[in-house]
Amino acid sequence: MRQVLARAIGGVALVGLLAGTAACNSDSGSGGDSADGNCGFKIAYFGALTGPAANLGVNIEQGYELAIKQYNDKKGSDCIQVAKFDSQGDPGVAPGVARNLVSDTKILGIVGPPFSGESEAADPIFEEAGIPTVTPAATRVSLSANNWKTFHRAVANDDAQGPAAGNYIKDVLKAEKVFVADDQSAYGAGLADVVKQTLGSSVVGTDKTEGDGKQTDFSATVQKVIASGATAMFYGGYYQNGGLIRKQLTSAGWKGTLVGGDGMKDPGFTKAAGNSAAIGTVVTCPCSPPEKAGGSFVKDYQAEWNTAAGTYSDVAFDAANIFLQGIDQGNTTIEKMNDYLGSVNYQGIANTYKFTATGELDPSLIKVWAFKFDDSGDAVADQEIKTS
Amino acid sequence: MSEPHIESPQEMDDANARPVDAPAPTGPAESAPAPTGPAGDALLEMQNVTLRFGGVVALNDVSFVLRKGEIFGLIGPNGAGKTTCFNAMTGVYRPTSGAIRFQGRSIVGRKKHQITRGGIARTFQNVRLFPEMTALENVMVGADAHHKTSVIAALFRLPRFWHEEHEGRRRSLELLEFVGIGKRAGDVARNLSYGEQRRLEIARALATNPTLLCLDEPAAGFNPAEKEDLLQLIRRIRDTGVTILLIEHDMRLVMNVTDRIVVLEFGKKIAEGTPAQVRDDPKVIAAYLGVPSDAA
Amino acid sequence: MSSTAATPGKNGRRLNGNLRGWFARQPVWVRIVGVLAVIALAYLLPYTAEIPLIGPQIVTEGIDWPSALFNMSYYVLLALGLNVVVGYAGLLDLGYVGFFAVGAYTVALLTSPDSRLGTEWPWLAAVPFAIAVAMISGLILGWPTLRLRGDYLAIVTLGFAEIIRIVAQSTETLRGDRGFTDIPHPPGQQTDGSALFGVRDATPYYWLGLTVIILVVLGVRNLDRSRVGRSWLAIREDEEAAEIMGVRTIKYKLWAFAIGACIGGLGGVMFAGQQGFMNSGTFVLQFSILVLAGVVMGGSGNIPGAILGGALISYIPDRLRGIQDPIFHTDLFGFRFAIFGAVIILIMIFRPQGLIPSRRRAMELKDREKEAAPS
Amino acid sequence: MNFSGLIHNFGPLTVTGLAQGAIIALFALGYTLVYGVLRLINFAHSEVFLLGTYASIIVWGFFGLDQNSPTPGMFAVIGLIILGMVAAVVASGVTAIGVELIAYRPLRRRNAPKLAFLITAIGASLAISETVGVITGRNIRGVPRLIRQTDVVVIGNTHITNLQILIVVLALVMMFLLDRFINRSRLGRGIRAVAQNPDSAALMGVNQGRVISLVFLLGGLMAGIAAVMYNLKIGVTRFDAGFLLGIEAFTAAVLGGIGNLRGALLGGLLLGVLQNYGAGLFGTEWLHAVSFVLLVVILLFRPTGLLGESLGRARA
Repeated sequence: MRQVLARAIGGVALVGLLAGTAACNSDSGSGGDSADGNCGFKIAYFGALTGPAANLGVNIEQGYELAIKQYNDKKGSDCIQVAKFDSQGDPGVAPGVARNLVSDTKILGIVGPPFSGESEAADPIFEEAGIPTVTPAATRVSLSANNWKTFHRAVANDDAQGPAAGNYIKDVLKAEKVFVADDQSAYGAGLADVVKQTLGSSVVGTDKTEGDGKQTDFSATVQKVIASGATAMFYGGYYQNGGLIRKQLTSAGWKGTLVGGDGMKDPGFTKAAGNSAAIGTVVTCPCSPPEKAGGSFVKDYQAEWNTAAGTYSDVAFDAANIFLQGIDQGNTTIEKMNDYLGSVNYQGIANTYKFTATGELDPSLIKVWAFKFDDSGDAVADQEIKTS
Repeated sequence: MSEPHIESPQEMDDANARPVDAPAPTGPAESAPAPTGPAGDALLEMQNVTLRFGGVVALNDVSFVLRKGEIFGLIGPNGAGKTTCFNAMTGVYRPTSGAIRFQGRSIVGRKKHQITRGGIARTFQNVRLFPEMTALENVMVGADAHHKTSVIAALFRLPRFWHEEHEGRRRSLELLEFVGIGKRAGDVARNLSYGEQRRLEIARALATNPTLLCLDEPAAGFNPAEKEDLLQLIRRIRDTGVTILLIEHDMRLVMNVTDRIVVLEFGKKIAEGTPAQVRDDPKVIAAYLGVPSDAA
Repeated sequence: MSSTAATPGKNGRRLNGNLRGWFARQPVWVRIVGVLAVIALAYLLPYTAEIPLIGPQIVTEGIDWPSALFNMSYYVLLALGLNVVVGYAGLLDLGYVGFFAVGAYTVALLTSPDSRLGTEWPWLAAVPFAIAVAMISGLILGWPTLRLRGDYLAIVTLGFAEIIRIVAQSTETLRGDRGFTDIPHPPGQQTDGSALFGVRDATPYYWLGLTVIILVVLGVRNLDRSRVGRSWLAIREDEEAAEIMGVRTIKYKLWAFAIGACIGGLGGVMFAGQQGFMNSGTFVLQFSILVLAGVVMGGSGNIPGAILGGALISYIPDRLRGIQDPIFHTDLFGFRFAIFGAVIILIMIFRPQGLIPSRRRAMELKDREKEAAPS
Repeated sequence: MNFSGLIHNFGPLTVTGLAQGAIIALFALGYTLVYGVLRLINFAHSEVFLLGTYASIIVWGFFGLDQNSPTPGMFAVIGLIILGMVAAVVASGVTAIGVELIAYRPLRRRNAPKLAFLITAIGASLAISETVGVITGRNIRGVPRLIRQTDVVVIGNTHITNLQILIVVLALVMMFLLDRFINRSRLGRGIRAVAQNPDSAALMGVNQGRVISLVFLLGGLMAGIAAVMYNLKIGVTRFDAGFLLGIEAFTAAVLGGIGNLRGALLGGLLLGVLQNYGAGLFGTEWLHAVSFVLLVVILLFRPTGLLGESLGRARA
């Protein structure tokens, strides 16, 4: 600790005079072996690793890093390097970090940015630098309308998932009174708006909460849900809030079903809610159950990170693998990589990936599944839902 | 933040027991203008001013008139309401009833800074300078009272800024010289000696270009030599055309320098007149009998 | 760089024995050259990495260096503005980020195609409006609240910033987390015809920020060395005595608020112009608190102190990115705010008057320490 | 605006608000105590609370309980809650005194300006909560379900649960004990003396340093109790839980009149209830905005809060 402090104080003393004694540059890596012609490059992760949204970012980063580790293990060398860039999920921080990223010429592709806000701020920089991105999580519809050539989205956008969630509530749960709330994030509010449209007059009440990490006490919302007499609730938001709402709903004696989007498909949901309260909660996800694709992702992830795969971990794993396949096919410049992405057709663990001209996932490939939390706290595939 | 000193009006109850003439005891000579000294028209009129704090009457129907160009003494034993009277004049307190007119216009309810700009300046019983500012800066704050430089003019250094800043500085240094601490202009106020701080306060008050200067016990804590200097200073200030209202405990000083005196006791005026008249007034003697140290 | 310093008022102070004292005693031309040299060096900061040996130690690693410099520049702007409010006028403002938000949102509303107004002005045209709106918001906040005493004012300003954040987050017009896209950048072209203020290189933004800082410093300094500054100081020292000496206290406190708000708004304007995109997530309360910490850490009531403090609160966390601790070789950047918190405590314990205190504060503190000594 | 919703749900919103407000009030006591004596906003008090929430969860963890465990039997629950409170109170108390020793005392020795205290407080708050954030991976930590909420009183659509009653009663009891302590005990007299006039208190032989430590300790104790109640009610904690609730607690303290113990209680309960009315009327997203607007309005009419400040005259 003393050294840490000493270093920090050195940083303060700064502006030239003492900084020389203070900083110790992290090693920028071994450079890779050039024996194999396609080695020595980097695939970057760009997204939150610290800050209030770090938990979501870390899920994605670990999926991405697992893919690269497995690739390198197969090659038997540190062929492709991991390069992590922490945007803190904050659009205010993202541009500086993005400019730092683009100065690294070894980077052939970026997994990220996970959030729509930081995508808006950072993607123009990647676009100008020409580095292709595959976002595993940014679902804002308008992102693909910017004519960015380097933008690719490995998940369905809000327009696809929302109706599916609405249909599930209508057709499967057959709920006549539905309460819809969201966390006012671009993601959550976007999803909730589509759900409201789909459900129409069966929405008996709405509310908005603060974002993940900004609120823990949802008693006001819980109160409203109970008062509305709803038998189902849709929450557009992420798993921490979702789990807390579920827990507080249950303790307040509400017996209805909570439905959420893919942002709630995370082990953190049951951590917040507790397994018993979480049972029966439905989350929709524009992804296929991993066991369908076979492979050992779920097990490998657990083994590598000592925690279960979370929201978007699988998509990030796929996104990284798409780039790695591109490198295997000899696309070792950013231009070639971008062209490759334009024509790729990759069978991953969560989905099959094929991008349209605007970088969206090919609509014909989008499948939305419903998952249900069981008594051991896992989200188990329930059924595929129709998206329209 | 220290509250302005309020003289404790505890013994107020006794006041009723004491027979006091119902109409203010204005001596026969007082109805005529300019009884003594180089005095002119009325400058400040206190008219039946009463001031209550809750149930306590700090000033009870006090009336007197200050005339242009005189040195006017306001005396009385502790708790008589001198400083309260002062605070009412300078806008710190608002009278419960009665009128205060300065140069013919009512100043009741005016803001403190408006009253200052109107021409009444004061010092404080317990010195209240801006301790971390230099002596010069302290005086310049006073000088700023009649400056018109706007924030915009200061921001863009418009001609008026240069003119007033220069003028204010010259005048302030002059005033520091005038009160005799010109050499300390660059020193921070808190580092000045007690006597110097008292003088600085006077310079700061003078810098507002007052018509009426109110001095609240300016000689408190002074030795005889310093008191003599102060006496000279007060006369010199009067000679520049400023009317002076003086609150003082030291009878000798008051008798020496003032043209007229009003005596307060328990919030009531008990006497008014020239020093000689007041000195011989039995009521005043009675009021001061119990407090020999003040009369020393 | 006015000539006022040549008078006894400035020279009479005891300044011996430190760099600043030495500097203040130099002839005017030496001081002018010195200041110009510092400014020139500041403009060259983006090339710090070129300095052998020392350079690479200074520049940030996890974040692009010119971007880090630009970030510092708007933090410095905010610190300068807050310094007027807290340092000069002595008003504790915990919600300063509110004005930053007002400035940024006004720009966004006037320029972004997402805005309901549909004006889509260029950035430059929106600047005066944004500053004016920020200033008005300062007056609106100040008018009813400035009569409150210190700590009550603090909580009210904090509430004001929270209300602004909540309004930004929860109203359709301000678009909440969805934010505003395509906010135009400042105008200008490079010789080859490409935009001067592009997206890849942050250096021009930093230069723009630095230029604005210099103008703001000049302005604030002009105010400080005028009746305005004297009035602020007098209010801080003894508000009632100041008023009795003819200082219009409410007016000058309102001006301090308005000027602080203007500068904060200007920070927001710069931020929006560089960013291109912004949403409600930026304007969190911690931001104000950080800026306040910067001002006090640097030296409240002193322009160089505010500049240093503002730069540090941006630089320290950025510099801690990409550094590994020597024992476990884990990246320290997760700890950077924890370390930062500890650094704040240390600085305040060892230099409670700030890193570059104003001369007055330094003296005052010495006196207070003496007073404290016997007990 | 949803007036009918507010009127229809008036009872439930009031009950929810009171339970919320009781926790806020206990939390607010820490701000008020320290302010009353030192005229200092103890910004790090939120972290005092935070460590209390973690301490109780960790202790419950020793018994193998986590968020998935079934609710134990009644006597076990009582024992566990008491143990959790002891742990939280110890953790919070130690943190409070630690913050005082590390961040404030050195400054007080040097008679540093008031603003410096505020900044070290901010530094301490940042350091503690961020360290917790790093250690916990910024993830939430679930609380075992020790109390299964059941309705005890039902009036119309107003359901009052056992937990809500527990929280409000416990808060009132703690308030009462604290009030007694400050007003009746010898140590309490010392606190009041220092609050009224530190200099003359010192002259009269009151050990100022000890009084200050005591004040921090008392604030910590109250925060510890509040932390356990928070855990039971919310069911989860997180590295920034203290900061979020701290802003509300501080607002409550100011609302009631900072430095005034009964003011903190009144401010807390009022804030909790009015926030919920606001949420009912405008939507939950305006919950905090409502409380701040309220604060501004009240301060404009009563510039020192509802009950005025002064710990010294707490008796009045």
